[in-house]
Amino acid sequence: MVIAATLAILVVMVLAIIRAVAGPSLYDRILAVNMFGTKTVLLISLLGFVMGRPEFLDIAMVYALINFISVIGVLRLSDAFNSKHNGRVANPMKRDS
Amino acid sequence: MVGIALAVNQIKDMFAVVMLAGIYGLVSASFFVAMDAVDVAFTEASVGAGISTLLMLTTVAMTGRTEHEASHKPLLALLVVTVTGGLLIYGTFDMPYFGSADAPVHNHVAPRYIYDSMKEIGVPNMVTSVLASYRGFDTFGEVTVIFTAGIGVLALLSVVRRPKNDAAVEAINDSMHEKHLVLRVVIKTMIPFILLYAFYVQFHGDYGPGGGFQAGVIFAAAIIMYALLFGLSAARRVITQPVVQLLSALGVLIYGSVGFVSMLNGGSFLDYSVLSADPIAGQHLGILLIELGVGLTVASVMIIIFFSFSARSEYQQAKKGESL
Amino acid sequence: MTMILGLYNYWIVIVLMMIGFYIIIAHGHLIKKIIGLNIFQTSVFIFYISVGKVEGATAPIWQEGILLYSNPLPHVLILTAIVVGIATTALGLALIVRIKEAYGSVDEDEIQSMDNQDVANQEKEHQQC
Amino acid sequence: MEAMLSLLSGFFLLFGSFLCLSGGVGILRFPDFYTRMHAVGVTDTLAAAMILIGLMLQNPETLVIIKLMLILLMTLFISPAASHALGQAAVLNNLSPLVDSNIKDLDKSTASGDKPSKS
Repeated sequence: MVIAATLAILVVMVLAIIRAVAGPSLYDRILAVNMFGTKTVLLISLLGFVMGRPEFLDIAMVYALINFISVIGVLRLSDAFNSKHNGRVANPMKRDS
Repeated sequence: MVGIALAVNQIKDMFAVVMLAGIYGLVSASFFVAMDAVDVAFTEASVGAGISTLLMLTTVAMTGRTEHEASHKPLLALLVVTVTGGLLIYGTFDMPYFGSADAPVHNHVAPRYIYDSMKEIGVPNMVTSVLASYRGFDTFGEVTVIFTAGIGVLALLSVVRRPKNDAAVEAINDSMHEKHLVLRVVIKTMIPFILLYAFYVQFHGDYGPGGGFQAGVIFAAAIIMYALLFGLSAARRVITQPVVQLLSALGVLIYGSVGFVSMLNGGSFLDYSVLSADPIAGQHLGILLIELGVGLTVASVMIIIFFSFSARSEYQQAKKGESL
Repeated sequence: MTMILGLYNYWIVIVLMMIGFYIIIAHGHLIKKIIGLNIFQTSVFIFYISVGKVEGATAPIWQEGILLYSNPLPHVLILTAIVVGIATTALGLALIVRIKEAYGSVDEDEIQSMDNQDVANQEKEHQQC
Repeated sequence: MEAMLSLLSGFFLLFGSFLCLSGGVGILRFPDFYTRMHAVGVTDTLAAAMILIGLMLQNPETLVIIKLMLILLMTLFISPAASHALGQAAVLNNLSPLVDSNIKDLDKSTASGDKPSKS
């Protein structure tokens, strides 16, 4: 059963990669990367059980954290992008209100 | 993985390329888990997928997104690559088969590491014992390299004169303030646990996967997360620049002085057995101290690198704001 | 057939390495070069780790009752190499940022042509003197 | 008891993988960003929870169960927060949702009011 779940997650990871490669907008890619990260967390915990040494869940935990951090970083920097290109007008208005 | 690498080759939008590089790091880390290299996967998870993606994104944000069409035909490059690859594949025919236990790599020093380290060092995680004790001198070199890289980044990117006009920067910070209220609350509650977890990784490295390198990166990641959401100046108030610089040097100093103390006690450089009356207790003490030094250096160098990158980008934006 | 099954890990490594190599030499964009360098680097990591793997063994963390472990030595080497790799990558990226500030471009060809122009200008001034 | 536990864990694992798969198909086949996000955001958290609970039922060791619970807790925290931030960033940066020609005939305000609630 564990192996079946591992296979399913591998398939989903491939799908996420396809979306990340194809994704037309930036946010599609971020979404795919985020999903890929969650699936990696699951995959690693499953792999620990498949290999019979489930003590290594620490790695999965680090993954969950790092994935979150990178998503936040990407969001913040994409904000920086957009404000550089078109946000010069939008941001001061927001501060006035 | 090959597919991702090919896609990286083809896509022109740098942002997408960097995202794909992040996924690439994730895939390779899962591969390391499948290959039994849990410590390596740990490191790759925290470094390859997190920090390097962030740094690259910062750089891309500073340098622009698009790539120009190559001006010359890449035929020559393709030829070189094919020839080299062909030669390398020809070379693999003499290599031992994958997973075979009698390959030459497994016959020289590895059996001693595997079977005697429990008696000699008393640490269940062989990777830690090899890293910190058998090959301690090597690791000392690596830590020094990291320290030097931190100095290099600082020298290249440090901002001497801080321009007064920070309007553009503050606008972004303000917009983050308004937009990501949920994120801020969630992260505020999570940061203490992440720091605690970093300490767990640091001191549990003897018994499970983990150690100074990984703990340092996780600690730095927590600080970086804070800096991302609350602005660089807020993070600078938590950990000031001189403190990080001091800590990064202190880590290397701790490492080196452990070596010297063991020399003064009559052993050779970095021979921890003489640190205490009982050799195994001495090894334990030595490994603990050394991992502490490594963790300090790695964490503070990562923070230095990130701080200087984002300070530089703020500086650039502020300068642009002045010139406009 | 046994040869294919026995050696495929090296071939994957070589393909990855060559892709990284190709990105380094064929692309002008400096950040892309760094990413190519990273791919190259990862292929070397994979090579080491797959060499250290022993069939039927588990991770090298001592536990009661397990006798067969994978080789811990490559793990140690690669572990430090990854952290050093990120440090050097950061240094490279810092250089790129400075190049962008100095030249206004991160494309190798453009930088080259600017340099050539500078040299030509200097020579002209030299002749005029 | 033993058989019961393994049966239960098998059920959880299968359900989790099914959810994962449907999320994967969703991210690949749906037409625009917001629907994709709907597919992923809804299935992701539950799938992770299901698989982790399934694993918890597999192993009686306390430390492993505690670690799994920690991961589960973190996923429950992180995953919705990340999707929220992502969706909000997309809306604020004027990524317009794809509106089907059939929906266009309806009242505009209901169509635009529906979209954000999905994320």
